[in-house]
Amino acid sequence: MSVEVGNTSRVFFREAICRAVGETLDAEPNAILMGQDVGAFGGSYKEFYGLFERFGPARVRDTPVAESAMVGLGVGAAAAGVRTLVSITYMDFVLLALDPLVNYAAKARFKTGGQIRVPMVVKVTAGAKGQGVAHSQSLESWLMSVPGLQVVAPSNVADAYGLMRSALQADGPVVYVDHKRLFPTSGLLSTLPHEVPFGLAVVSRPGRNATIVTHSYMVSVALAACEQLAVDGIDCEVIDLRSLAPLDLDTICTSVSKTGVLVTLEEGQVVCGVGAEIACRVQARLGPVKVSRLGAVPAPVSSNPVLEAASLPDAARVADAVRHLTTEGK
Amino acid sequence: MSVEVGNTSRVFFREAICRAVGETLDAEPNAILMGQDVGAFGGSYKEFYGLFERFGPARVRDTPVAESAMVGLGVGAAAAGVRTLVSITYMDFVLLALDPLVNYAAKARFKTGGQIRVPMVVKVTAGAKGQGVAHSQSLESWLMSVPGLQVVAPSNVADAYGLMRSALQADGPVVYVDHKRLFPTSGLLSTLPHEVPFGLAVVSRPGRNATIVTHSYMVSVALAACEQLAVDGIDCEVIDLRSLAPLDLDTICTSVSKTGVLVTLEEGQVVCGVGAEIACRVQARLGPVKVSRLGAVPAPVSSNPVLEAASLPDAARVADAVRHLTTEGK
Amino acid sequence: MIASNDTDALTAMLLARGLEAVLSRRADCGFQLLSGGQEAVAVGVACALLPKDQLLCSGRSIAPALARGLDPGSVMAELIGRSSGPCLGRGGRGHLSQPSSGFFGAHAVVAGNLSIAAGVALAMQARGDGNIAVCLFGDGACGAGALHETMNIAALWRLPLLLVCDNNLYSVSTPRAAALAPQRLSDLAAPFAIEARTVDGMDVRVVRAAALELATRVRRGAGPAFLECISRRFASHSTSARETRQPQELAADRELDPITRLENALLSEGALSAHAAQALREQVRARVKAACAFAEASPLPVPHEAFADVG
Amino acid sequence: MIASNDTDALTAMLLARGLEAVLSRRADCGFQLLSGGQEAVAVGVACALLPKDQLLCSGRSIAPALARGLDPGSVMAELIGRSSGPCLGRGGRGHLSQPSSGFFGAHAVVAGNLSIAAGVALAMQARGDGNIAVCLFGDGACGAGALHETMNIAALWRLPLLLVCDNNLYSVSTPRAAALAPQRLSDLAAPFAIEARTVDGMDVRVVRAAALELATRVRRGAGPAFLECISRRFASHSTSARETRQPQELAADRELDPITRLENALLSEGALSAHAAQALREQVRARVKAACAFAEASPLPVPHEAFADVG
Ligand SMILES: Cc1ncc(C[n+]2csc(CCOP(=O)(O)OP(=O)(O)O)c2C)c(N)n1
Ligand SMILES: Cc1ncc(C[n+]2csc(CCOP(=O)(O)OP(=O)(O)O)c2C)c(N)n1
Ligand SMILES: [Mg+2]
Ligand SMILES: [Mg+2]
Repeated sequence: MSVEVGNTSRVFFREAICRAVGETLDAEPNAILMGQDVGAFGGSYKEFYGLFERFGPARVRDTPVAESAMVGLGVGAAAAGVRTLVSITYMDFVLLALDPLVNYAAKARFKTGGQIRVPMVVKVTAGAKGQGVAHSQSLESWLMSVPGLQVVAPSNVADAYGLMRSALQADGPVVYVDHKRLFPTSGLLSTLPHEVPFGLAVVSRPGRNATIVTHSYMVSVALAACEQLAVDGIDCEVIDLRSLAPLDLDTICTSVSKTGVLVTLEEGQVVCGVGAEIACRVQARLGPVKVSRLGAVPAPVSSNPVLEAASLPDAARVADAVRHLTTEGK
Repeated sequence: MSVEVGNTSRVFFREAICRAVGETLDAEPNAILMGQDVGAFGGSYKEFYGLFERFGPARVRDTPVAESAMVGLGVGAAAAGVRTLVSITYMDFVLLALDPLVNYAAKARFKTGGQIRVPMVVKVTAGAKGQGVAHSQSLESWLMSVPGLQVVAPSNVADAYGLMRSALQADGPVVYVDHKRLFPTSGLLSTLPHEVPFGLAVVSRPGRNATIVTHSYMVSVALAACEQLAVDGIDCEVIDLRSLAPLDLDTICTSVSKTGVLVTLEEGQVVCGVGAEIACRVQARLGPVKVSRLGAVPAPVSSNPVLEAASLPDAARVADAVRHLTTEGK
Repeated sequence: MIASNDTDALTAMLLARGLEAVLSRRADCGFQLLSGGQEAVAVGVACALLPKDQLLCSGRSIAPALARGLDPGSVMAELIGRSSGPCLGRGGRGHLSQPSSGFFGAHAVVAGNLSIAAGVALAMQARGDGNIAVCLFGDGACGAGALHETMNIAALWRLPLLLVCDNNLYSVSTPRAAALAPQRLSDLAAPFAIEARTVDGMDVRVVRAAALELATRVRRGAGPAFLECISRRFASHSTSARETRQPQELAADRELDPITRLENALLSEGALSAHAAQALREQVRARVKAACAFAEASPLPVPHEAFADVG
Repeated sequence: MIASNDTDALTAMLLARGLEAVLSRRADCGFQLLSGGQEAVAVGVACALLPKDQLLCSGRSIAPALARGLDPGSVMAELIGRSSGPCLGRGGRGHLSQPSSGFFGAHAVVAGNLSIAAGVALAMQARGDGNIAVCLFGDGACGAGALHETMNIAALWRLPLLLVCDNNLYSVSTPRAAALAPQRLSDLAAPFAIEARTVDGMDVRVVRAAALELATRVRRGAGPAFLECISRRFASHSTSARETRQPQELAADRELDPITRLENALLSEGALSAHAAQALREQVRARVKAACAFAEASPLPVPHEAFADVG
């Protein structure tokens, strides 16, 4: 799909990623994309569709199922001056590649006194969509705590494109986190090349009574909750982080200082999660505010539709949490 | 060393671990200890010294340098009914073993509907002591966020013994985190077998003006800070968590509701750290309190003594943080 | 089902094929990883196992689970997320498990079950109970370091472990030759002095014979063994995955169908009459029907089970 | 230092030995991982490399760094944590690095540099610059899955990668035979059809010849190669690790000293006079003295560098 609308066109999420990657492979004749089934197959979600035909097998490389070496090669090539994008199908499998990513890539620049930089992007797909206990995890909070790693997570087509463009221009390692449930979505995208800078959150919906801080697929869940809350006259603001490391505390605090109510929402675990960090930093700057942290229940995520739904945050739960906070002490 | 003092004896940290493991190998004729150089060598810190001679090569097994398979075998054997203790030298190397630990062990009971349990303990040594960027990490916060894993971290000889006893009696996977700087320590240990239950923190030092919540080696740093603060008439309480998952919120809240001041202290990263979780949960229960989170600076930990010291919390920094909070608004 | 006769093997393959045919028609239970075309590997290997042996496998686990004797109704129930599945509908596709029946189970992480299986073998060795652990994995798993680490330790410790590579020539869309350098995947066992064979995975009698020979060695305490079975996957990677192979290739694969192959052999050998064969297919159809009815009748789990049995 | 003559090789080995002798005497800079006994492997391999090739190695990196031509003074400075080290004293022992000199560097995670080195080779292939990457690792790394994954991909992609296993027969206290099943570690390359050799790592001429032959193959685009060098570690695992080997074993190892071996050869061949040999040792002693003086004179980093160059 690619319907021109003025100088923007409506594209699918996967097409936004594909365009950003294609533009980079065009601009950097040595840049390499590698991953399982990223070649003729075009990626699990067709997010690399057509790149193999355009750039050939030397630059768009199918790999064996060997996440550790995939990332290790990506790190080594990047450290040696060739930009790499390594596609790891699901975020659960990044657990197999943390040694090269955390023990080497995140530390290379520091430990060599600045001699080595690692301009590599690891793209992973997080979130649950009927795939079961070992294919549904969201581990952003782990990665954002690693000094030396940047972590971004788009929630829509425009950011999927703009953040990938920025990621592929960064001179240090970046983890780009997309989500299974975002691939069916589409949206408008400017036909002109552009970037979405790291470290800038956006207000996805303005509101006066409460602030929901979230990222990735959960942005749409937050917006759905807002619709339910609007009926009760509760007007919520939704902040889409876009970038988890660096984190845009200013935009969050501007909102919370206005609403006085902070709800953090993530699909991953609440314990030591993204929300815990945000709640602490916001209150360190603004002083006490009403806080509620939402995330998955403390259990594995089953592929069973009943159990998966029961274990993940949904609009109703988010709305309840906001109602509870906003009516507290009234 | 083993000086009898009544029915207690003074032993080194490593001896406390060794005794607990030995007692388990005695009690469970099939239980297996495996790890690199745990055999005749007795472990990096001699914490398994003599076990090879007592129990032989079939039950005390030297492994190749293959952390993933080491943990995988430990998980599989435990799942099949043979209790295992897998020794991973440094916590940084657990990054190589997270697939069997997180994707399998932590989920086995849930995904099989309770058919499979994994009575395995993974022992890792965390913390920095001049070993450099890839041998100094403290990743407790990652593991305590994994549903299905229990995580404990002793700060002294008695707990090193008692927590290992409990870990080796648990019917699910446990990560036992000790610390390089604890091995030179010694302390009194009852000569009678006993356990330290999971989920129970202790007050290491009673105090009225502020609560420092910490674990592992940082307990001694907190206590040193208390000495400095006592001089200024600031009386600090120190809570030693001992167990990170499950977490003993009651003991923490009892203290903070008394002092009104919470300082969290860990050697790992502050971002999405243990302290973030504690600060959020304490305030969710008690309402707003003064909070300060202390941990490593957001950078790799160099083996360079100057840089290592600069990147880790020490008594002076802890004391400053407490002073700052307790004098705030006065 | 050790030393089971050919008719039992034929029945087991027909049962898997039949159950999957129903599954592949229903879209309401998410995608499925079908064994169609590869039944001879699962069944042939299962023929070599004793009741207390344990079989572990990849996410492609329907034929293996059935071959190990799990009740088709409970397998169906698990696959469509019902409470009467062995995992109470919580594990679901890719995580079938019933250790009490010698099916330690599936694990959907590629190569993730290799070191786990070695651990199960280690437990058997520690108990000295004479049982063996068998790990069934795909060609894709051969690119993973887990295989190397597991083979080395299993060889060093002489673990009672039989490694069976069900090489269907593809990892999703990636041809085995594009992902793996070795000539034969069984060559990977050579450096560790692990006894290895590569056989035709489309002939259940060949698989069974090789599995029996190697399983016997392993059981004797000779240490691990490696069996590579060359097979064909009839459907795409999963019921939701795009097919990338050419029609000619798929047609040629169908020519090798392990079920018709065994059936024709038995007919021509006079070991099975056309009438008996017909009756057998009828019986299987009836069992599949009953299995589906049982599964359908089973309730879904209740939401609070999302918190159950953690850790 | 490609095609360097024997005297250069002798000098390089003496330099490493001399620098380490000083290091091992000072306790103020933490433990060190010494190359003593294994100098012929590092030096012999370095002899086969061109200036723009890249050498990566394990934490045991002093001889490799010096053999690659790094300034002894800056190496010494890095090892004792001073700012004039190539990593400004931040990397320190186990993480020596100076890519501008073709020494991409050490990494203290066992087997951790294997896939990184393959990546460096991939970058060279992408640029088509004709350079090669060499990864020097210990026998201990051969138990890690990273070797398997790296060999498979390097073979498939024909990467310009030379894998050199410095097999000193131990991983800390664990004898190689207790940790690794293969007869020869070079056998691990066979399944991937990777050209491999096992040679005497105590004879620098033998190592150099084998390294040159394989490096030339790799440079030609023939894909990766694997060289196993059997060596001896004279000291314990690290300057702070307990020695577990018997005195007789250590004494026998000393008999194989690669330095005396080459020196005696050169003397008996008349390629080196006793006087010249003496002069050479004097020169090296002087260089070591100068290196230490330079390092001592260099300042420690300042605390705020703890935050520098992150990411
Ligand atoms: C570690 C890991 N990486 C990637 C995947 C995604 N994935 C699922 S099945 C599969 C193909 C595996 O191929 P093979 O091992 O040959 O088994 P087959 O599907 O052919 O039976 C892949 C790549 C996974 N499940 N685990
Ligand atoms: C992944 C990992 N596990 C364990 C260690 C601890 N360790 C450091 S050196 C070493 C021995 C490695 O032996 P070998 O590879 O033969 O190198 P050698 O020390 O003999 O030169 C070990 C186990 C490590 N650094 N990395
Ligand atoms: Mg396959
Ligand atoms: Mg060695």
